[in-house]
Amino acid sequence: MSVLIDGILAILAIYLALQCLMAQRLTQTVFLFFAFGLALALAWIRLGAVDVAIAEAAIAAGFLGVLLLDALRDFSPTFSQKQKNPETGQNPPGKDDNKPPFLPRLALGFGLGLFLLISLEAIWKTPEGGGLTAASEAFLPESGVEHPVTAVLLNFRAYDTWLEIGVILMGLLAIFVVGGIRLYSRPFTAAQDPLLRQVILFFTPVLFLFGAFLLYFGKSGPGGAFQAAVLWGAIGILLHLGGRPVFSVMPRWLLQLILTMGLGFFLLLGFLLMATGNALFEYPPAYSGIMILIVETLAAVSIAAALTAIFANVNLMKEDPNQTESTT
Amino acid sequence: MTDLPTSPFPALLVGLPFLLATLSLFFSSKGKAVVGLIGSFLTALLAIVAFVEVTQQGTVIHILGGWEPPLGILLRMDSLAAVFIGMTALVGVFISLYARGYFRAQEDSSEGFPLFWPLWLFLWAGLNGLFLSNDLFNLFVTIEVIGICAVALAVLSGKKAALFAGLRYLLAAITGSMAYLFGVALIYGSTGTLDLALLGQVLEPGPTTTFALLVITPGLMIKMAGFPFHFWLPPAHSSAPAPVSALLSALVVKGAFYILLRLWTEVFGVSLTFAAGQLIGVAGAVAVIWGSWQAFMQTSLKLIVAHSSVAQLGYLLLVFPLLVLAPGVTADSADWLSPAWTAGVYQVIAHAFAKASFFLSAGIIIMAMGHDRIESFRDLAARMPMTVMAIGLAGVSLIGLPPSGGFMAKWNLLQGIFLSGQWWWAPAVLGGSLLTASYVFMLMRLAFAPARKKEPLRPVPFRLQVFALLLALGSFLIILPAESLIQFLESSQIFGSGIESIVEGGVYGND
Amino acid sequence: METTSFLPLLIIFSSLLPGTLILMLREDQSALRTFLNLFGAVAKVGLIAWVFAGYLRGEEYGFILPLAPDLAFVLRVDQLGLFFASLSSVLWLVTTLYAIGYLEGGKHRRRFFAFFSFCVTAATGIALSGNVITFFIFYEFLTLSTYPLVVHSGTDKAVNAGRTYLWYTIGGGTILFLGVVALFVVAGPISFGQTEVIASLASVNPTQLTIIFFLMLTGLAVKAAIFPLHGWLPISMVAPAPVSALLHAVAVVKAGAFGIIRLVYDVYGIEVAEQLNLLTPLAVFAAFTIIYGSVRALFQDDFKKRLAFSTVSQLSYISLGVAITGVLSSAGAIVHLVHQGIMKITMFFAAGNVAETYGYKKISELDGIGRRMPLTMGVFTIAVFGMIGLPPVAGFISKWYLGLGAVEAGSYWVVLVLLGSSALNAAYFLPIVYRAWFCEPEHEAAPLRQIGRLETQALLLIPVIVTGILSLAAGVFAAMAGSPLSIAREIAEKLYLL
Amino acid sequence: MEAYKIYSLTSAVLFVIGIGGIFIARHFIKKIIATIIMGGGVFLCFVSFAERDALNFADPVPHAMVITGIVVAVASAAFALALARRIYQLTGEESFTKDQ
Repeated sequence: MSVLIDGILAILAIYLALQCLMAQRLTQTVFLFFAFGLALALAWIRLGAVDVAIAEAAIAAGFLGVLLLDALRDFSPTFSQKQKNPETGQNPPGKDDNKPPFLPRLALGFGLGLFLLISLEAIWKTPEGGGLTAASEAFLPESGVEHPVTAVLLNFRAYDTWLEIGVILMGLLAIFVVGGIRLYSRPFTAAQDPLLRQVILFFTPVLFLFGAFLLYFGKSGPGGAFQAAVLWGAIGILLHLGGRPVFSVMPRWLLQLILTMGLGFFLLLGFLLMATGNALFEYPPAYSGIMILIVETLAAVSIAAALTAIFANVNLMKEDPNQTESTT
Repeated sequence: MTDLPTSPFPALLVGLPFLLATLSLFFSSKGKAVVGLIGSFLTALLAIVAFVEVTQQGTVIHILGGWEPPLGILLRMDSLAAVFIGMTALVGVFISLYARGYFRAQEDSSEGFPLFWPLWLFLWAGLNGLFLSNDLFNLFVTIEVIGICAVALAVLSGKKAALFAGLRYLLAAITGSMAYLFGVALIYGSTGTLDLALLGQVLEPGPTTTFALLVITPGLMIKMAGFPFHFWLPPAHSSAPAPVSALLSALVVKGAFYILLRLWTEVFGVSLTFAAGQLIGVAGAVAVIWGSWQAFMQTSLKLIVAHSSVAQLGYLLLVFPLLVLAPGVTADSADWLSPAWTAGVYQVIAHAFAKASFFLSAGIIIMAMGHDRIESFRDLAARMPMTVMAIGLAGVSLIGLPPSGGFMAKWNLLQGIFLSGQWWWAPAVLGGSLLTASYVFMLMRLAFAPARKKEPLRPVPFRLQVFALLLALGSFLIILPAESLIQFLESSQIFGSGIESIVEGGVYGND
Repeated sequence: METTSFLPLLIIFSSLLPGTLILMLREDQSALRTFLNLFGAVAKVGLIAWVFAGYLRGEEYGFILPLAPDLAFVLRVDQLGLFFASLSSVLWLVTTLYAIGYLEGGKHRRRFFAFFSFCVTAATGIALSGNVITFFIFYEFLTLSTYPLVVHSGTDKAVNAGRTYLWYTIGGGTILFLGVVALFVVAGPISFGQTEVIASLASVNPTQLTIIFFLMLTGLAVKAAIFPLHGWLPISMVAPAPVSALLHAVAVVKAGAFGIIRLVYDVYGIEVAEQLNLLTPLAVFAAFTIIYGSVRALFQDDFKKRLAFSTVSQLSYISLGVAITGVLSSAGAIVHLVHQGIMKITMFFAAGNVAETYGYKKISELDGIGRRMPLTMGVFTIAVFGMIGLPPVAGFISKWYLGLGAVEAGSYWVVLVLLGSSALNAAYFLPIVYRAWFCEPEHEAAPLRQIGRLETQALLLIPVIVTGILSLAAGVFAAMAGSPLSIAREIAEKLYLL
Repeated sequence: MEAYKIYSLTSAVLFVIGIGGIFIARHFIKKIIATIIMGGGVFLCFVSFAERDALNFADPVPHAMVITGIVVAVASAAFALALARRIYQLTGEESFTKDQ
């Protein structure tokens, strides 16, 4: 029975992935992508990875999905009408190159098929390496938290996590490079749409509380900084869409502080620990619990702010595309 | 490995530029530049101190979080990493100095340019992290740090060509890192460890290992623009601002090469066949010839230099067939391993200096002429003697003429080729040199030719020309400490090691 | 092994440093530039004289800078090297004087004199190299530092000549590189004079050694302008006269010929070279080049081009002498290194003087020039007699020894080649002399330059007279101790004693 | 067959679909989504191995790596999306054309 469910889920995910890439309309692609994300999240749950499921649903399907939806406001809705000559509206002669030539496609298909067969064999025959479950279990009591995933993320392999928080900030900087810094360009006005106002009024506290819950209970169960951050980021996105872009009323230094404090505190704490003779991110066992909680909280706020800023900046690219036109 | 001496430097080498990059975000445009410049100096200074530490202590480690591998992550700074970090520091400081002057002199400075500084410091932290990393997954995170920063820097100008090139670069980079990560997943699944040193002991040959090798190698070759995955490099490197082109070509692509080198020699030895090495060698040989030929055919300076990078990276790939030993040959009896390693390291360093100088000179010329079409180069030797000299010297190093660092690389490469009996790579090495000479001297010939009509030149800050020339000279000076450098490198366990390949047909191990 | 001395390094730096400093000067600081130039040139001659004296006292000078394991930068003083270094440094001093006068008021003099110094640095570096690698390094350095001089005038013709020059020399350099690496791989690092290394390998892998020999020989033959690799030399004559002097006498072609001498005598050793039968092809090509160059020279009306083909021909005497075994022919080859240099530089200076003073570049324009420029054409005539091989000018000595050596070795065909070449030399040089002295000028031309009381500017005249006297003296005093011939004989005798 | 095997085999299929998408799909958005699908495959592989290696709980290290990986992949994808939108605004192009 359970194999059946797993099989159906696997086939569903594959089907959705294929459909998503083959859809004729951009809207279909994006919605199928949402669906694909949810199917994957279900797969994570079936595999006992609740943390991953929340992260997938919240970040990959949720946040990226919202970004993709927002991108739909640009781009033409279908894929067929590109390459039109703006004057005549006709396809230029000989430029019907929506599809690559047949032979390379055949070769590519053949190559991918072969690759798939080899990869299936490789996976089928993968020896059981045993993983690091036992090691994690053995050291879990010393980590200061009860949930093994949190222990790995914020203690055993905190270095990776710290770099990854940095990657989000770098992504934001990269988007600033592409579109200019637009966070401050939208005026702070009340939402015109009464429904949206109600939604904001209702969801802001709910999302905040739920995020805080995930953050705090990440210590002992599924949840943690990233999952909380996405929920809090969702608040920022809602407020932004509702005409209350929080960043435009915020002094610059405060925004800078919020964006960098997760990363900065994490690192400064690490340096401080080094100054006391430990390695980087080596928490003294007595304080590891509280230190991890502080790091997580600050990181969650920073990530939430960064996600909001990413969305807001990309969203505002559409509103005033000519702002940085002078550079082109 | 955990009984090696512990040192705080590996952690600081990643942490310090990271912290400074974060700090610079709090400053205005001008403040960012100042913090960025000071940060570059501090990071370089730290790198040099750490380098000295390694020369005295030998390999040092830093056990992050106090958790030993396989559960935790360990930073390992051996002499090979120290040399790469030192190279990044030296080239990086010059690029920073140049960038300060370059961006200040840009008339059409837009708000995007100040972000150069935090991104560049993050990139630097990522590079240091990559060279120090000893963990498969951590390597993935560092190459992502490097990838995002590199693409963001490449699109700094905001011009259309740069955006297209940047998106292509980004998609290629993501594809490459995902392929790499797939390999990591399989290796983790089959061994339960991510630590390179441990993997070298426990990894068993078999279809899974072979497949992991099969996805990781092309994944990293995409990142290092190895033929045939070089397509993204010329547009991306040529459309970026000059200091960015310099650091992309001189440093960023070397990161992926470094991982590939480490993984092949430290981890994947059990699964490598002689043929695999030959295959990479063929890619390298084709890259050398094809890239040089393409460079020769271009009509704008930055495209010439960018295509030249493809060729020069090809030389790095030619090291691999020498490292994979034919069945029956043991590493002890293979006397070409040391020349091959020396060739690889020297090619990396010499190319870093020479290519940085080349791109910075191109930036100076663009600043002066407003464009870099080479038909306008006539009489440039008289009008911009220092820059032409820098290009000439950098070109000589790329060709591999003595007494440049490039010569050291080609000399050792050819020596390795002959000693190993794989003479068939020699035509590619020499042919590449000749083609390189063709495009370098095509530039020189134009620069010395009389001008029919002289375009007015805008003034360029003198120091920019000095920095470019110093880097070009650097590609010669690096030959001086060669003997002590090689001795130092030999203290690394990995340097001079060979891959004792398994017998053909035994790819699938024991089944 | 031997005492480390910085003197050889100092000799190198005596021109490298002035060159670098000149590059940093401004274009208009000509007084300082001239001072640096002459200081470097005089210092170099002085240093070499000092070292030579020390060497004769039996002191050894060596400088070793290890670059990598088994790869060392070695400068060492031996007699052959000093011989070549003396030639280069003395002729450089003369040429520098000449160039200062020749280029007065010209453009880009900073660049010119800087690279001029680099060229001579490379030439002395080649002379003092202690091993194959160091030789190769300076050999390539010479290629690169000559290029800006060849294209100095910046005309399309010069730039094209520069391109041809590079194609030949870089191509040759690549082949030489291949040979050097292969030699390193087969025999390890070889110092000059360590012929026992190759000797011990000669019976083990003769084929490889033969291939390597011809690879290196091909690379060197490009600079030594041996047919069919001589194409760059006549084309490069578009460069200014001091550069031609440099190419034809001081540095470039000499580097090639010197390299061949080193390769045969100090790397492979005569015995191995004979044993593997490596020298016959060299002799054949050299002999053919001698005749070919002379025949081509016959048909040139352009003064400098005729001289250039003459160089192609004359230079191969050296290779021919190397290719014939025997003390006498070796001495002839080595001494011709100097004799050809001083005679050919005299000729190029003379041609430059005529071209600079009256603008005549073709031989057909030279009618009666001897009466207007008696000193210039006088020494030119001396050089011509030397080239033909008439006693007592220097060229006679070389040819005499080569001929004797050929007879000694039993290669009578070489004597025929020498005689034929002398006849051809006479055929293409004597008409110039005849025109200059015995033909009436078609019209009186005014000098292009302010020449004062002398027939041309002093700085142009003095060098040519000096070199002219030198080429006479080298012949007249050949029998005296300390003459080029006596040194060359000593070197050759040492070679065959070993 | 254990459940994890279904998913680990699926991971290879998703990975291949992703690669194919990157090569074949022309629209920027589809290419970006293809990278995410590729990533999804890789992550599925990790997590399936984690389930295989479960003792009292599933192996937490792959879970942590996947969470990190998802965040990294999304940051890259968001950047790519911004680039694509910028290109569209400036040129009206939705895919790579031959001359770029």
